[in-house]
Amino acid sequence: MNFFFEVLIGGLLSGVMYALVALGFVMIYKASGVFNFAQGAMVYLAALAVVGCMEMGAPLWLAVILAFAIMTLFGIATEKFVLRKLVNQPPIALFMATIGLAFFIEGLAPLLFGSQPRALDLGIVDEPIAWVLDNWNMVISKFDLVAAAVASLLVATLALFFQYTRVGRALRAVADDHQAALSIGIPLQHIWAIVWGVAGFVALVAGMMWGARNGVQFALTFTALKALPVLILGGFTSVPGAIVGGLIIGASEKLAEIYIPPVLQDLFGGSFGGIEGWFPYVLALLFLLVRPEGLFGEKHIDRV
Amino acid sequence: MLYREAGQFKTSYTADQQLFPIRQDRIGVLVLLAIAFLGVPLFASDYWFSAILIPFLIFSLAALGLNILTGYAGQLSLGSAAFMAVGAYAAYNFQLRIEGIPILVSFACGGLCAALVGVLFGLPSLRIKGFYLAVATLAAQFFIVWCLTKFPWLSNNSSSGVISTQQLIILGHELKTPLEKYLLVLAIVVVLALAAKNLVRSATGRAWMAVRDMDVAASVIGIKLLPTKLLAFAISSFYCGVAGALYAFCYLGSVEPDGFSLDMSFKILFMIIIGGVGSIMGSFLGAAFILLLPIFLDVALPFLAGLFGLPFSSATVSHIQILLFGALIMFFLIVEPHGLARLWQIGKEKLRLWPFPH
Amino acid sequence: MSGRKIGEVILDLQNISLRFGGVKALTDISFDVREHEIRAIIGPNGAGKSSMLNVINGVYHPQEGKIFWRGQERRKMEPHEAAQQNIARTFQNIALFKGMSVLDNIMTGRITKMRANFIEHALWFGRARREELEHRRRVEEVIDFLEIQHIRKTPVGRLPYGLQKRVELGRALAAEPAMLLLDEPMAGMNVEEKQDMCRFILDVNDQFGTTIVLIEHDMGVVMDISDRVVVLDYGKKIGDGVPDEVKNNEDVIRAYLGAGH
Amino acid sequence: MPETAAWQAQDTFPRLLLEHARVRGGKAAMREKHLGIWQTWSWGEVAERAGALACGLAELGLRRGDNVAIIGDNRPNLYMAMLAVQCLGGVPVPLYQDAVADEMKFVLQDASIRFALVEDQEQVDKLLEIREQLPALEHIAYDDPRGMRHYAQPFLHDIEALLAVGRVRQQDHPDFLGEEIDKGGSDDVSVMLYTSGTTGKPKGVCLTHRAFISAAQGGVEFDRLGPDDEVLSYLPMAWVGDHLFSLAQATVAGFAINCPESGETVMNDLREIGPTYYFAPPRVFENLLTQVTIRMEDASPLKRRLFDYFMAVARRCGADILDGKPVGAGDRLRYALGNVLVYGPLKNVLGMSRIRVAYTAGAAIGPDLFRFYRSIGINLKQLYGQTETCAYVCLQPDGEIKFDSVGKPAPGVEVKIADNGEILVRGPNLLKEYYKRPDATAEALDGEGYFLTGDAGFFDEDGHLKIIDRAKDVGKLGNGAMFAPNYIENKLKFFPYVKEAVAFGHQREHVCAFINIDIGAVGNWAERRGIAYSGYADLAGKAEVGELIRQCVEQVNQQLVAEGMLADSQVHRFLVLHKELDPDDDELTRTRKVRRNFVADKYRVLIDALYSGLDSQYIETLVRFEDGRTGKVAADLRIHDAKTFAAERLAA
Repeated sequence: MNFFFEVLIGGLLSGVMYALVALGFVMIYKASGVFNFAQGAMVYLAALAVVGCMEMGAPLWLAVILAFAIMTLFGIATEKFVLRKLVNQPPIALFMATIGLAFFIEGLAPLLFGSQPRALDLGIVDEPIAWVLDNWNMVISKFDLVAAAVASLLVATLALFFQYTRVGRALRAVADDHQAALSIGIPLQHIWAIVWGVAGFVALVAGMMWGARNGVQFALTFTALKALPVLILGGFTSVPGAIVGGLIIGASEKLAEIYIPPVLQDLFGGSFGGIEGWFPYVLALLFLLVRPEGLFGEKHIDRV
Repeated sequence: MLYREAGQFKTSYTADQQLFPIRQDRIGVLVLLAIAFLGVPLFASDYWFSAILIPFLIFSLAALGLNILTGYAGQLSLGSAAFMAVGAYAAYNFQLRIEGIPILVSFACGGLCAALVGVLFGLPSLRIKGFYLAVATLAAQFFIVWCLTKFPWLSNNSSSGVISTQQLIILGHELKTPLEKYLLVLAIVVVLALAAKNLVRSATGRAWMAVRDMDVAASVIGIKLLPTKLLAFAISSFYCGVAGALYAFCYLGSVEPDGFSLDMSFKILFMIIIGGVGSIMGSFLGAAFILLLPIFLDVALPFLAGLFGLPFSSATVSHIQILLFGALIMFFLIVEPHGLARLWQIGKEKLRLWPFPH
Repeated sequence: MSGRKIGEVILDLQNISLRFGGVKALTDISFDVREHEIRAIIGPNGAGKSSMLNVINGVYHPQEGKIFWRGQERRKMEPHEAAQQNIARTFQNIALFKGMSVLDNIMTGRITKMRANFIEHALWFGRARREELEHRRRVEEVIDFLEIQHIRKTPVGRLPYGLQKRVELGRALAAEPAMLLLDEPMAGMNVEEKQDMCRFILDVNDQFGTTIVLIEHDMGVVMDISDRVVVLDYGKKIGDGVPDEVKNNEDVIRAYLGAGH
Repeated sequence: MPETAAWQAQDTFPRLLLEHARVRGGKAAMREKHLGIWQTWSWGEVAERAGALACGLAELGLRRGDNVAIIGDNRPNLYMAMLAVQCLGGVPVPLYQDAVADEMKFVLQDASIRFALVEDQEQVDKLLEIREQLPALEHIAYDDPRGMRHYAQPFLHDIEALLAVGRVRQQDHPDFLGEEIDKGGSDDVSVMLYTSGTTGKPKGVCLTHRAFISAAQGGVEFDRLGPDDEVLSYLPMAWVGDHLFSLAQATVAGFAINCPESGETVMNDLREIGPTYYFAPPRVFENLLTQVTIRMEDASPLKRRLFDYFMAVARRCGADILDGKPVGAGDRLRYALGNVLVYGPLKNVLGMSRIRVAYTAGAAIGPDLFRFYRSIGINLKQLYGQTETCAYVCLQPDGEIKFDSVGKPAPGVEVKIADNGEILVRGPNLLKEYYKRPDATAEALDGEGYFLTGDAGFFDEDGHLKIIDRAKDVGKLGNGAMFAPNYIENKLKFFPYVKEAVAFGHQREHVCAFINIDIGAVGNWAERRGIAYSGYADLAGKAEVGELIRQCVEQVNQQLVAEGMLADSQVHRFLVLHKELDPDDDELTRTRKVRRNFVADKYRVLIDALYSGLDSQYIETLVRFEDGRTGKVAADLRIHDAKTFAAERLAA
């Protein structure tokens, strides 16, 4: 039973990391209705930017600031040169454009900062928390706990930002009604640019966390892709949904990875590792059949 | 400019609804076919067959499959490569496990298996659309590849799912040379492209397009949405499946599940975006473009780098290639959402209206 | 001059109520439609007129009430099943298939009459080919009827609004419907286009005996061409009868004056 | 083919029809674009249907010598109806289909019409509207049953129903039709065409089978037409040109008549059919050229340069190459290249790729216009004729094309010039008489059997006839100089911007003119200059447009000076009318010729203003809309002065 909880807690903690990526999606989707497939690539870019700057001799704090600047610039440029030109296109075209954007980033990032995998040291050691190990005999990574804390902090910050700043309120208004947003007095395009900036910031945090945990490498983009099922579970428009979805995905994929292969092995023989590679997607697919709008999404009625 | 349509009047619906109603188009297509079947074999080298023409035809077929689903029926899929994998592995297993089954039947069965799997993953399309569906198809992509890797039976117990395809024997004759394989692939692609063209100009195709353009209206005029969408999934996957079988049998000869990666699915998606969503012709143009661009870059970039004396690595080429793909996708979506096929169409219209402007 | 005979009740709606979540769109509405008649539904914006049509052809499913079609109580049905029962419709905001030509749009209207399967289509052989030719002819008759020969092969997206409306009517007509639901067929048209559309509606009703249920804002047109009129306001029925009755109904006058001024 | 004895014996149209049905029964005789495709009737089917319809009409009581009105757009059933009527010895009388009921009334009464075969409900309604005043009218048959369901009148018949009746009768009396056709003779009247007449009431011109067959046959032999030719029939059936070029020549040569789907689709249908033989009045060619010009203005600069370059090549040598005259190798090469790049495609988009022979007649054609078509390789020729001569007097032989003449007398036709300059014609193609108008017949035919055309003209040194004007319109200026208004007007109308022009000057000190701008061409011109306008009247009133027209007028003045004896006819002042001259307002005839006197009367105040030196003049005009309502148009018209040129300076 301890083992089960160990897996569950480990899964939940990595789920927080998924939620971190998913947050970026939700931000952009809420504000501009764009499903930003490139969020994963942005995570990769952000992480690479940090290690890249550090390699060039910048201290961590400076590298983070530089990376943030890069992400913001990039977000604004994306809004200006790509999305603004696609304003009246169907959502599916925008979606495909962000797939293009993802490729663009995946090609650009290594050109700028090199493609070899690198470690990112944030000064947090990835080791079991001794106290937990001693008392409950469970391996819970210190790093995961810190990451979860950072993620929670970020969520709280974003919530405050949305609730109490003028820009935040405008962002929420945009999500509901573009016309209403105009009345707040901030041009829609500024709002979008800000959203992309914030999404870049979220990507930066996620990139640093993931990069520190798994190394900064191309595989980050695949990890980030897991945010998609998270979104489907949580709903595209809900920040709490992203958190809860992330936790569910994180926990369930870890549990599946541990508990399903033995069953299959008994049935078919052979080895069946790597279930976590697809489990979130299939889970999301099944979930879609039951509740297409997601746990926290709004039900959509087709008006004729 | 080349068109002389005056006097080509139709006295029957048969004539008006024929595949290529304009005589010059018919001539053009015949010339093209003659070049493909007779001209190319005379001049092309083995390198051309096995490195360019065969993959071009195979990817055209896969793109055609995806185009049926995405371009005509409006359902986005990110799992084309997985359906190709199903086709490849199914064809392999039919050859392996059924004594004396003709290779073409195996290919068809491979396509059918892919169609079956496609229908399964298409089921959610009743309730979800757009990028929700796209995410659902990602499930197909990852799950199928995992299955093929992990279930040893599917790859005849080979390690990590690698299969080596059987001999290509048609009517007792073994196809060994690249030329023979090229002709086989070409024939299959031509037949399937014709069938696709027929489908999209018939009631089936109109139902797909109706669902794509406005599903509520489609259902109000009597189109059953789910069967229509599932049919699109089935046929699309069938095309991808056959393409996968050809990919394994006629192109590589030996494939592993991981070869049918998400990256390949994206590549096929890019083919239809650049080639033209909702166009048979576009599938071919897009495949040619996406396949030729890297070859072109491989040659051109080092040359350019050499010109300016810059250091250069093959990794750089691949990064630039990825970057360029992404940029091109965005460029096409912004500038010409209907892709090369629309440019082709406009060019044709210009020729028809010449000297008047379009 | 009209030679058509208004027949039995073909569609009977009894106590229909429709809600979206907590919002009541229709409340306890009953009325009937007789065969071959032109039945108008009028009312201020938001009165529930379009919802009413959507109930009739199965896009919306009312929470309460019964629908009788040709004397038989109808179970909950999907739009395509309504189409199979020969109910066709047009939409308030043109719902044409933008990527297709006029001809193909109207051809889709005949989809319920086509039997060939996709394999026959792929081979373009036998029944598939025969059907394409046969139905093309029927579609051409519709094109001829609506006088849109000159735009036959034009993509609908390129057509002006008035012609798009006409094409949409064509698509509905191609199904040879027993009942035709028209949602503001003349909205946004100029006088000449309205006259044409009126003529087509009357011709359809007259030549094919098609029962027509229409929503229209132009009172002149409604009073001119319809046999009976239902008036809705805030999802409730406030009047029902021949045009003259309705015109003098006080509730109706109040609803219109109240809404309009 | 027509030279064989078997064909010589076919001296009426019904006999020709039967012969074609025998010789080439399966070949297409008529087509019509209907329901999206070209529905086709073979000669055999046409003969069968015409025969059956004849029997059906006989069943209704149609007798030899009855006049039968034919009203509608060009449709195979109406052409067949004409043949059917001829089978019975009746006389088809085609009417202009866009005339209103009142205008039709005169002809219907004058010809004592008993039967009318019409196209559709619209025409039936017109007839019913005036039926009270047509005591002779007994039966109306219609081709298109749409909207006719509730017409219960017993005298209304669906043509298909008549055909069925006729087929029954044919079974009962199998010899009846043959006997009726046998009764017909070549001197019977085959058709009666009403001349619209610029003055007075229309007159019915009775033309015999012999006249039309000889005219048709002359044309067929002259241009070597055969059964494989194709012609598009889109001009009013009541016009002699359509009757000759569509029905008569097709029935002689055995080629196919193609009827367009609707008025809106003519250009497209022309392009689909790609006729080999084509006939159109100048205004059609003019409209086409205007469209070409307008559309080329929107083309990319490169393409426009290419077009201009090769059009210059074509102007230089195209016509000569067409005429088979010697042309240098360089030019030939350039022309061949131009043919691939410009002329060929251009002909294709105009639907003229396959044209072997094209004719224009009915009005003078501008030399630039004429040269344009010939230079791109379309064998466009002029002919000259009247309703009274079956539109067949002079033809331009291949290779002997002059831009300002109408060619040589056609085979079998004698032409001579009277002392007063009037052109006189004699031959088998002349009218038999004006219907019930012996006075008019006597006036038109002189003692020697010459027909007085009413046109003034002369033969040049090569024996080509040149037309100056209507003989009666040729007037004199105050100073005694010759004034040929048509001549001036035509020159003006040769500009794409000018749609109509009316010149005044008879017994005045100088010439003044009314101008109608071409809304298409000038509208386009204005748009390119960013001049906004709300409609015709507004556009016509723009100062810039006045200036544009002034340039046109001044160019005409320059040309007139060069012609010596017409130097005094230069236009001194002009104005742009605030409304388009319109047949519905009686300002034009149905064939769109200006009713000069009517216009002069109606706009008297404007003419006075032109000659009294005023700068502008206010006018209010009553107009009739298409639906019959009337309204008023008012405008303050600006009057412009045009520069004139002194003859001496140019001579020097």
